[in-house]
Amino acid sequence: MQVEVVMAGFGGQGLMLIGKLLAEAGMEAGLEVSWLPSYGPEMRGGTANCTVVISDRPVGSPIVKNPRDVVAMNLPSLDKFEPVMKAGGFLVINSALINREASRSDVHVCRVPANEIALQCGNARAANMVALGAYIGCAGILPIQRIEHAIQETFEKKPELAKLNLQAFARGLELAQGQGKGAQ
Amino acid sequence: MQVEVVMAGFGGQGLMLIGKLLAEAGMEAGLEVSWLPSYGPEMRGGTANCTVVISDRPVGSPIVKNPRDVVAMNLPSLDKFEPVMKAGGFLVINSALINREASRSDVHVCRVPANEIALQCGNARAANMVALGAYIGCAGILPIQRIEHAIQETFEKKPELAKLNLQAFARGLELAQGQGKGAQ
Amino acid sequence: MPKVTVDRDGCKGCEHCTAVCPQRILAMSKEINAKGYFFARVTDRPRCIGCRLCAIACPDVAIRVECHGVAYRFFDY
Amino acid sequence: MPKVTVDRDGCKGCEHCTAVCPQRILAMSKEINAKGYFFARVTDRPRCIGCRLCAIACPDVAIRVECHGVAYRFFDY
Amino acid sequence: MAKKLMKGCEAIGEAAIQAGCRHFFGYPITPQSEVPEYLSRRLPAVGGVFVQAESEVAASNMILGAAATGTRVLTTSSSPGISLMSEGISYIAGCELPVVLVNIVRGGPGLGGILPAQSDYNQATRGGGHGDYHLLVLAPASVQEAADLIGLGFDLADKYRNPVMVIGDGMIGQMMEPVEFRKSPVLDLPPKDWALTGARGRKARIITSLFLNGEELEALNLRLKAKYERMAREDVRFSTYNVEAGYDVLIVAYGTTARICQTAIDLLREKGVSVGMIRPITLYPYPYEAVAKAAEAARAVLTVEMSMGQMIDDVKLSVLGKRPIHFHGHAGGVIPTPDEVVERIHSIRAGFQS
Amino acid sequence: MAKKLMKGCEAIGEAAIQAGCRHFFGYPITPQSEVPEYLSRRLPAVGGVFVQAESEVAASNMILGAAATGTRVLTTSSSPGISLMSEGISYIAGCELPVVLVNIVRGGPGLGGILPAQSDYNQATRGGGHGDYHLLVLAPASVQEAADLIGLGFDLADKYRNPVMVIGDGMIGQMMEPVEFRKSPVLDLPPKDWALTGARGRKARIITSLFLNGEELEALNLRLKAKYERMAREDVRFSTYNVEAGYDVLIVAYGTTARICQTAIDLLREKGVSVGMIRPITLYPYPYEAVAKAAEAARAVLTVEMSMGQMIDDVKLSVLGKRPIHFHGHAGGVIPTPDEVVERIHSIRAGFQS
Amino acid sequence: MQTLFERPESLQTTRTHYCPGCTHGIIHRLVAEALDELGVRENAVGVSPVGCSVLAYYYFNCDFVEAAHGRAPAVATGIKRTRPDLTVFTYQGDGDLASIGMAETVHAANRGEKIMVIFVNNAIYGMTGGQMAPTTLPGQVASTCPSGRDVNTAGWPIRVVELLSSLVTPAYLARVAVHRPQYVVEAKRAIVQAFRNQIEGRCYSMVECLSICPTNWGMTGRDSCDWLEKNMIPYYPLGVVKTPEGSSSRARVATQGA
Amino acid sequence: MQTLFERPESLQTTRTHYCPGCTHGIIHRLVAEALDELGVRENAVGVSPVGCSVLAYYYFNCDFVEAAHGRAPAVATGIKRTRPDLTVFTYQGDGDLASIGMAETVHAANRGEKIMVIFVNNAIYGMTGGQMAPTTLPGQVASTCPSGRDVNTAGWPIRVVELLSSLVTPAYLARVAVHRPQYVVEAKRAIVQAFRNQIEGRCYSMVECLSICPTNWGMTGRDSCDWLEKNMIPYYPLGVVKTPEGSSSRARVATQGA
Ligand SMILES: Cc1ncc(C[n+]2csc(CCOP(=O)(O)OP(=O)(O)O)c2C)c(N)n1
Ligand SMILES: Cc1ncc(C[n+]2csc(CCOP(=O)(O)OP(=O)(O)O)c2C)c(N)n1
Ligand code: SF4
Ligand code: SF4
Ligand code: SF4
Ligand code: SF4
Ligand code: SF4
Ligand code: SF4
Ligand SMILES: [Mg+2]
Ligand SMILES: [Mg+2]
Repeated sequence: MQVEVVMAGFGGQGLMLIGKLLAEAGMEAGLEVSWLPSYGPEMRGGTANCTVVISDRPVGSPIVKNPRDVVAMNLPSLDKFEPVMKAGGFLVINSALINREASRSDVHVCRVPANEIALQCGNARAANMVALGAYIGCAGILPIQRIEHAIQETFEKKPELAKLNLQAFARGLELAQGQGKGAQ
Repeated sequence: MQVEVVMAGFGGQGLMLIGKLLAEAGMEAGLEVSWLPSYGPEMRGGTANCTVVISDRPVGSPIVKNPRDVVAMNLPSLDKFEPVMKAGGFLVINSALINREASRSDVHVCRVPANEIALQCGNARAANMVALGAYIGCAGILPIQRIEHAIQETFEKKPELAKLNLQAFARGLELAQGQGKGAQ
Repeated sequence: MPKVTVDRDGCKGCEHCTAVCPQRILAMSKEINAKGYFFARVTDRPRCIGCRLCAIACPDVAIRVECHGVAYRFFDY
Repeated sequence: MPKVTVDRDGCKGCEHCTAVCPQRILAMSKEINAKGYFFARVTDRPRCIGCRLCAIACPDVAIRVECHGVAYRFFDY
Repeated sequence: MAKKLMKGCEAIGEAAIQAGCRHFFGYPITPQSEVPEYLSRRLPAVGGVFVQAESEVAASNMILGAAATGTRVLTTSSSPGISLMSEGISYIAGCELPVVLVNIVRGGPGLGGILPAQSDYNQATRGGGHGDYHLLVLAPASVQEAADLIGLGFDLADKYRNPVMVIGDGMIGQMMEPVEFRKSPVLDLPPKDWALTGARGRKARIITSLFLNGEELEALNLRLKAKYERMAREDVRFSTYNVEAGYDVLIVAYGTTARICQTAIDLLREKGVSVGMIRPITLYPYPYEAVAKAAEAARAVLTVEMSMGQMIDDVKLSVLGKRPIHFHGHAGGVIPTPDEVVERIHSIRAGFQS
Repeated sequence: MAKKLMKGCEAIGEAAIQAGCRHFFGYPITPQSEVPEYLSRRLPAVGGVFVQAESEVAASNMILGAAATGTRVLTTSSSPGISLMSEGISYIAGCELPVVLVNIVRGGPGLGGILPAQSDYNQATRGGGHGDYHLLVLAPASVQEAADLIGLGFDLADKYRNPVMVIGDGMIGQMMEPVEFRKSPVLDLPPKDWALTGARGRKARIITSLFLNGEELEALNLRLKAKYERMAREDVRFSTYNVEAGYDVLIVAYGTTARICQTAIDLLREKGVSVGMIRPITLYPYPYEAVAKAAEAARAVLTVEMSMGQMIDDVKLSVLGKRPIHFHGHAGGVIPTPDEVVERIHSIRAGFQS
Repeated sequence: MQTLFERPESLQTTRTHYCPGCTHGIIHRLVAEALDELGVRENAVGVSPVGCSVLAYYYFNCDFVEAAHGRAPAVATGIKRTRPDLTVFTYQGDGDLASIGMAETVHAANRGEKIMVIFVNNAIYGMTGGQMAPTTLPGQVASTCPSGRDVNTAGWPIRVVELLSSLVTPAYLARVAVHRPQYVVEAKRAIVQAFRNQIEGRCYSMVECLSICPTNWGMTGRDSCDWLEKNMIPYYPLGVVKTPEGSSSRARVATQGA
Repeated sequence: MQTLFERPESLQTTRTHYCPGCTHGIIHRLVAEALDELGVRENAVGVSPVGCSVLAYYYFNCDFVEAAHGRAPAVATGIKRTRPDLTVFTYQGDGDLASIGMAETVHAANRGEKIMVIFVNNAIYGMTGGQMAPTTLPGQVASTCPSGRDVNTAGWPIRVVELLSSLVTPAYLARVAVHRPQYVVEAKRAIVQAFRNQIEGRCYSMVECLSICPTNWGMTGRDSCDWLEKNMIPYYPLGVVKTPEGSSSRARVATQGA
């Protein structure tokens, strides 16, 4: 089993962090993982993305041209990565910033208004956690507690933030599960 | 036919110049020539030497481990180059600064008190020209006029010096011829 | 009368112009532009004195200042 | 009484010492040393005042200054 | 130690600390600035010293000075920065000093770009500075291996009194993977009885690469040569993938590219095609014999590089015309994909039929 | 023009002037300081400009700037100085600018010595700076050829918009031989419609080697590769010696060493032993085919270098295992003697009997 | 309708990659305005550095060449010495100019190259993500001095124009700031003056521009301007430090405009 | 029998390769005397440059390392930062220190490396045969300025200690001369003081020594001394330019000795 997911959006949206949380959770779950960021000047003001590979054998290429799953936090990211997804993959769309529908019909789509929900949770910057929750909710690749643990560890020194992020994560999870896996 | 000659002495004794004159004369005579100096820090305060090759075909190695001829202007030079000369070669010894005899018996030896003769000619610095004259006088490898011409050209702008040097050259020539080629 | 125009999509929302306008007639919009920035806009055009300070402070040359009729040049630039 | 010794083969014949000796008791020899240099030598030892200027000026530390009895130190060095 | 998810650059920094290195001199450059950044935080905490040099030229000479005192020392950079170190590295090699250098290669030539590349292979294995010297060059293919090879690199540098380069690319440097640190030194190392520590109670020591006399300089070069021959005997490292099953094409690739080829090999296996791979870990000394042997079992060899073809010369020198050698490469930060490699293997194998 | 007895370094300077070069930027270093010294006298006299750079780092970037205006420009240095130019040279190659660089090689590594050596072969042909670039490398074996290759070098630099290196050693640089200057340019050259001359009446021009986008940077690299392939087709140069007579040993040597081998071949001929020689004049592009062909006629190949063995890799890449390849070399300024080479040939030939 | 302010011709309409609020943009515009006003656009060659302004060549409408990190003065020397008729300028950051490029800077200034140097001092390495620069202020946090610059191990920040002002050769050395319009006005005068020096055949001019880096300072653009005013200007005093007339008493830029 | 003057212990008895009269020898001796007097020979590491003094390591009786041309301050930084207990000094010529090594010099001084630098300014490249140095005087002939240094193309000579004195960090900057005994006496005080600074934990000290090069100046040793006195001292004024106390008024070295 191997899952590749690209998490993409504006720089500053916290995509790198949720990718890292996913990878950490995978590692704790005893799987092989890799996390690869886009880096360099493309990041400045533009889009940022990272690729996480989770596998039950050593990860070959950590860069993936055709990822199975995509979390798209803004329109340019959706435009860029939707076409290259593998059929049958999971696509999370941040509907707060993307007002078009998915154009692929061979992937599982999950739309969450991540920014709005984050605002509702009391922290506009937690949209990434909502998206992570939504992704785990629909793709279900790792046990929820692993992710929660990873969040807790990361914000160990800021329990306030941990709580907030866990809440946002839970909301995303909920929403995705609500949408069901069969969403096209 | 190929002749290799090493001209060696203290830095400042003008060995480089007489080597160059020899090479120039060779070139003017339509022969192939090369002139190679020792260079770098060895030169400072220490000994200096140059190797001139004159040949009727293109010069292969311009560096010669066993030169045919040697012009030794001081003792260290004689010590260094006498042993490596080819048998049958010509060895000019500046007897003004070297008070030992040649130890090889299979080479033609010509002793000239170059410094003293230069002083007699009115220029202590012309000892090199005396040695050049002696060398040409005994080895006879190039027509005398070629060398004289080269000297004239080199000191074109200082006719005083040209005259002096030519004179020193002539004295060396004379002395060597006086000694005869058979000198052992 | 002076006229200030902000190039909506050229603006990066840095707020330098709003900070320097002596008339305080520049403000950030609530909308975002094509690049995802909240852009500056003129709130009260008639009060503009054409001082050009906003344009001078703009790192993205997103402001243009024109003038109908008499133009005062408050300082050399 | 001061005593100046020149290391004959350590001397490079630069004449710095002869130039600085206040007593003018250093001069260059007419002989050359092992390295081919005319070396400095003391011409009139008794007149030496042990001032060390020659030694201080010698780039090759070829001069040694000693003293029997009372030694005057004209300056700190 | 427990596994930790770490960026390659940070793992490199930590591995150096674990190897007993307490001194870093270097200059920021993408995609490796995380090494100095990490060490500027960590070194003071472990009693070490972090110095941001004014340039890579300075950095390479600072590590020379530091190594001269017998201290373990690290510098890291990326392609243009390594070029600026060429003279310094040649001096370090000539002075026979142990240092570890990291090159997180980016696309070149010139300012190029910052994406992953392997186009400094020639520079690392043959060129760079002037003179007859070689770096011992280690090429990790994962964050874990990067950490391991840093530790090993310090040991090998001390073993040979020779600069060691660990060469990766932006992918290795920027990627996070689980990593676990091993204890170092592992090897039995000679005493540093040449180090400059003040001439107390002993003769003064000199460290230099200047030998004005040709024979003396030749003696240095012969000593270096003997060292390189010893490396070739004792410290050639490589790994293989899918060679047990038999194969008709052998892939030769190192570092990042080898991982991509590994995925390609997996894809091919799924389709019933068996392809073997040999991955040089030491780029110098190069595993000539191992590559030659592995190639014998194949009908053709495919070299895959993120360059226009640099390691291929070493593959040719291994195989010496006995098998056809193909090349697949990209340059400038374009990373070959497993699919491309699969494609290429198919077309090579198609040639067998005819 | 009449023949003149000139030092190699001075002939190089004069040849540059004859080739229309009016600008020199460089830093003194033995054994090539006679080039800047000569040009500091000559250039002002012909309306040119001589600038003593503060370092070789600066010099390499000054020539980049000068070449960017479409001007012919020269720098000269010796081994450590060339190492310092590595980054600059990589930039020049990446910017596709024509310059001529001279390396009068001295013994290395490090400060080494100043005597003749050929130990920068790898640096010149493969390494040096970072990235997938190559210099076109010309290796003269006489003062006359040094002058000729400087002229040709300027033409080739312009033809390919690529840096050209003329590589010699202290022997070539310090030796005097008769020399005659030929007119230049000889080749038909493309217009410099890329030069920075002020954007009067045209679009502004940019000269850069930065391509942040991988595909663009790859495009540059593919363009460079095509250029190198064209060089290999059109501008491989070599010469042979004593090949007509037939030979059982082929010597491969370049530059100074080739002259020594030539003398050795003459000595052998006197003894009735016929040995052939091929002398690469372009070290890059290397005459692989010619060496391969010449080797076919022999039973063994002997590579002679003033290094611990660098060109030998190219000889191996030419011969590809078809003939045994022997090596004779010295390093650090020790010059192989004709007698040694003769000796070596005898022992190789003795092996034939058994 | 009269235009009081618009984009100078020497500036392309290309949008820059600079972060919001980054004053690199202002300095670009000033240079472009100077090229326009002096009518030398078609005669100018710019040299971009390695640093955030590495892509400056896309933004100016004149010939440009990219230099290696720190070597812009050497590249400019190569250009100007071969084509003295061109107006040559470099545009360099503080890491580029004062760290790795120190030797080239001092020597180009000291040889009196007839070039003009725009020196953007933002007290940080912008492009590479906020490492310490030679100009980073004492106590200022950067990614390679996470507890703030410690003058005991990293020394005091280098004041470049003062350093160069101890050289005899250079013609014009000034420091300006661009974080508020009133400073921008003076900055422009200095830049125009520096270009004029070159056009009139005088040698090396440098205008050091104090600039902000909101991204790596970790502040908003507006806070950055305040920070510059409060922290940088006291350490980096503004004014003309050296003029062709040799006066080295610090004068306000304003009094210099010709 | 009392010895008034003899070879210091820190100097080997090896004969130097320096030309007759070359004052490199005097400066060597002064450094050795300072090491002796301060008792740090067994604790010292010297860094030799590339230049005539490249072989300095054969002449001093303490640990030594050879640096690449111009990079001695970087090498010294590497040593001192790893072994702060050692007394570290560089010995560099003007080509080495002020031309190719300018960046390393400025930055080592500015970081306040706790090292001491002996800077031998002989206004020429000695080792390579008399090329122009950054310190060659206007009009002075050298092999790469055969008609004499032209300040219009090569700029004015660099006054290194003055250049560095505009930096805040360095502790001690002085210029001395060694062409006559009375100057040598002052030179020694400065060198001892510079070493003492380091021993006492103070940062960067430089002593610039005006020195002669009879060989490449093409004069006798005695004429060289006169030439130095007449031409160099007026351009390169002697004295202490900066002290740890921060006083930067030029003082005679003599008044500084502690
Ligand atoms: C030789 C070399 N070393 C390092 C780098 C990496 N690098 C690029 S820009 C930069 C510093 C930029 O800072 P600065 O000059 O202050 O410009 P800013 O981005 O702040 O405008 C560095 C270290 C490089 N490209 N080349
Ligand atoms: C990188 C490099 N460039 C150039 C040289 C050649 N070189 C050796 S010493 C020297 C200059 C020496 O002059 P200086 O530093 O003034 O010392 P001096 O000999 O006058 O004491 C030069 C250019 C070198 N060895 N390495
Ligand atoms: S021109 Fe002056 S008054 Fe008008 S908007 Fe701009 S800053 Fe305000
Ligand atoms: S200064 Fe310019 S970029 Fe900034 S907010 Fe105003 S208009 Fe927009
Ligand atoms: S010690 Fe003084 S008096 Fe005696 S020889 Fe030396 S300089 Fe002359
Ligand atoms: S100063 Fe020294 S080297 Fe010079 S002449 Fe006197 S004793 Fe000899
Ligand atoms: S990183 Fe700093 S200097 Fe660079 S563009 Fe952004 S704000 Fe400007
Ligand atoms: S060349 Fe000059 S500096 Fe060098 S040893 Fe001779 S006199 Fe001294
Ligand atoms: Mg900056
Ligand atoms: Mg000097």
